[in-house]
Amino acid sequence: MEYIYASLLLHSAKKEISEDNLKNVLTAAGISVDEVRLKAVVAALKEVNIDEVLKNAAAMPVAVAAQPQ
Amino acid sequence: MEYIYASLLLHSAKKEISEDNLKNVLTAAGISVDEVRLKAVVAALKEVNIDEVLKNAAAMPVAVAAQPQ
Amino acid sequence: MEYIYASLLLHSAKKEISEDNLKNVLTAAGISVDEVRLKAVVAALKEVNIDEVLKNAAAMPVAVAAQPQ
Amino acid sequence: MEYIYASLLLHSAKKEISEDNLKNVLTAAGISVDEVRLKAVVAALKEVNIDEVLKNAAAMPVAVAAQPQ
Amino acid sequence: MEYIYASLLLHSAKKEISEDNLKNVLTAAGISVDEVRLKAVVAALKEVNIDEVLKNAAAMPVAVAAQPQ
Amino acid sequence: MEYIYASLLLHSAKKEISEDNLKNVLTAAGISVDEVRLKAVVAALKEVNIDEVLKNAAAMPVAVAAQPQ
Amino acid sequence: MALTLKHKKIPAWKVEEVEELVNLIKNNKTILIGSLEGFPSDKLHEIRKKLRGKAVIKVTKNTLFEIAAKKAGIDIDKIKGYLTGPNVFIFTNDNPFSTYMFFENYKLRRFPRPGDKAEEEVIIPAGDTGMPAGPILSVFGKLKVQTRVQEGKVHVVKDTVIAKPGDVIPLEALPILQKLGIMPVFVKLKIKAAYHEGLVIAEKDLKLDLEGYKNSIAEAYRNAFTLAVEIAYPEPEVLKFTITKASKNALALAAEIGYITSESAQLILTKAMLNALALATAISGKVDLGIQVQK
Repeated sequence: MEYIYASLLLHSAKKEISEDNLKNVLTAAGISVDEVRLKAVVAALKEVNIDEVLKNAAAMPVAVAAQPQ
Repeated sequence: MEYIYASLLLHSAKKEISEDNLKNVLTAAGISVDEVRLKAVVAALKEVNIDEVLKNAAAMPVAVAAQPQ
Repeated sequence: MEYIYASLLLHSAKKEISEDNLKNVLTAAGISVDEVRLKAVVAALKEVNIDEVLKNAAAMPVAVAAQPQ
Repeated sequence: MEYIYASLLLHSAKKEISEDNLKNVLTAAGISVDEVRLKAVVAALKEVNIDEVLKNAAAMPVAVAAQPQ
Repeated sequence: MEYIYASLLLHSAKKEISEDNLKNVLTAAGISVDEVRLKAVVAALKEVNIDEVLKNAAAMPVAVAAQPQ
Repeated sequence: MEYIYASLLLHSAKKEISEDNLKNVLTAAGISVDEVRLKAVVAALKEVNIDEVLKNAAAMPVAVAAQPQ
Repeated sequence: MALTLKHKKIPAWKVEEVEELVNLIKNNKTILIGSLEGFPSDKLHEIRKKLRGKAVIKVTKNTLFEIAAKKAGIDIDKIKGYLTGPNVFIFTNDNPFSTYMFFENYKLRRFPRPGDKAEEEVIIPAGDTGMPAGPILSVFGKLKVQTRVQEGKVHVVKDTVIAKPGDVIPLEALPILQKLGIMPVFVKLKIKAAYHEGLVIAEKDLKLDLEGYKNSIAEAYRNAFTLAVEIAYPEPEVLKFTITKASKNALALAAEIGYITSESAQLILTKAMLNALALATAISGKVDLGIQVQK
């Protein structure tokens, strides 16, 4: 999930999810980056409308609401 | 949610969610860090069993799945 | 709901839900306390396993999520 | 959740969710207040329409009750 | 599950789930093939509408999404 | 999903999910292998406890049952 | 001497039949052994017709089959246990499981015998039965079938159900059903075992659990998808779910620590509110909270 958390971090900071930016974040988190995987994730995310997905995910949180403490 | 994504990035990379580590990740994502918020998040997360919370987050989908299409 | 919020505040702070504590909190919130209601709430809550109730509250989301939007 | 319950207490008492008010309530509940967190909560809640959120939450229990056990 | 994974591999590659193809895949995975089982799987899957089963299984992935890490 | 099915085939046969093994299986299924994707999948799977993930997948069927048809 | 004597005893038709069986065994990969016990032999014709070109159906004596099997090189000990009672042998090159499934699913009809249960609704149809009026009228009466006599023949007034599925078919109805050609009882050929390329597959193993296979496929798919989501398999469709998962994890964590942002505020407040409502409901019978708690 690291690549996705890092991508969402960039997204919520309104930065482009580019190979360089993603690499920077992952490296700062102490993760040794796999170049092949990096390219694949960046390419695949280009085809995803992240805002749309997040909106849908956020439509659910009512469920989250009553989580045990 | 940047601070949370950054924290989860560290958590999934099995790194400590310390002020320094969090700051590094946020900075690498081009976010100018708010010290107050940084301290607050790190302090709050110390009291939480993150794995447990994520496991509970996973219990949600039942609800999601039951949603009318 | 003020009496309930105040009770949950005490509960989540791991303080006893006594008449005095509840009165203190309500007063601090600028609420003029109704002694009869105060006694009734404290007495009623003594017979309730609050943690259990909150756990059940957590079981709700299935229902919630199944609601048409 | 203490900060949240205290905020809701103030809200339902029709008091402003200010740093001072929140601090008063929390202190009355015997909670030692973290200034940083206090500021963060007050700031974040300023951007939220609490009445709207409560209205949505209040609409749920009906659904819960109607569900087969 | 080996025979099923191998069958789904063939299916997703749009190859026929025949005895020969299945045997090839299983052998390539280093599995020594049980002829009777092979025949049983091929006969059974001829009677099953795999796409239909996958479509029904696919209605779930939202559920998958929130799995604990 | 071919790469995933092939990986699960190897996993359930208790074979290592190496580039060579995965390539063998995919080729036997008549799939022309994309080296980049092959490397990415093998690298990503190295970081995951597959048995743990599958155990969680098995917890899902409840969700399935709750779905409106 | 003894051998020649023995040979002389074997009638020509038996020798021919054994030869035919040997050929069938050699030219087919699969032999199914079916029991003819209680199976109406006239029904074999229907099966033969149905399987023409795919399988050869042969009724023969177990002893002859045994001799032929030995000649064809089959290890007879493996199948000897099934060579009892009247049997039919089905020779095919098809998949043994598929062939078994054919017999499982192929329902033949027969006339009911005393004590048989109906396997579908038994209906006496309206119209001319062709039966001359006479004592039979009282039988119709017993079955509560309304009749009238027209030109000396029994006419049924309207379609009448005389047995529901699972009911024992009334004894007195049997001759009427015979006359009317109504066959409400199903019969299937019971396959005892299959012999396939040196292996014997018993009946219980021949029966394919299709639901089980469907479940396995669904499970395999779920496993694959879960794994794909987990490793952020770089396919847009998969990543959508990975993102959803990451986002929900983040929201849940934010809610847990009361980290209020515009995204998480609703979630956190809703959680607090739900907790409050649950508690208020728990004590609502005992305390007047001055609010209405919906139950």
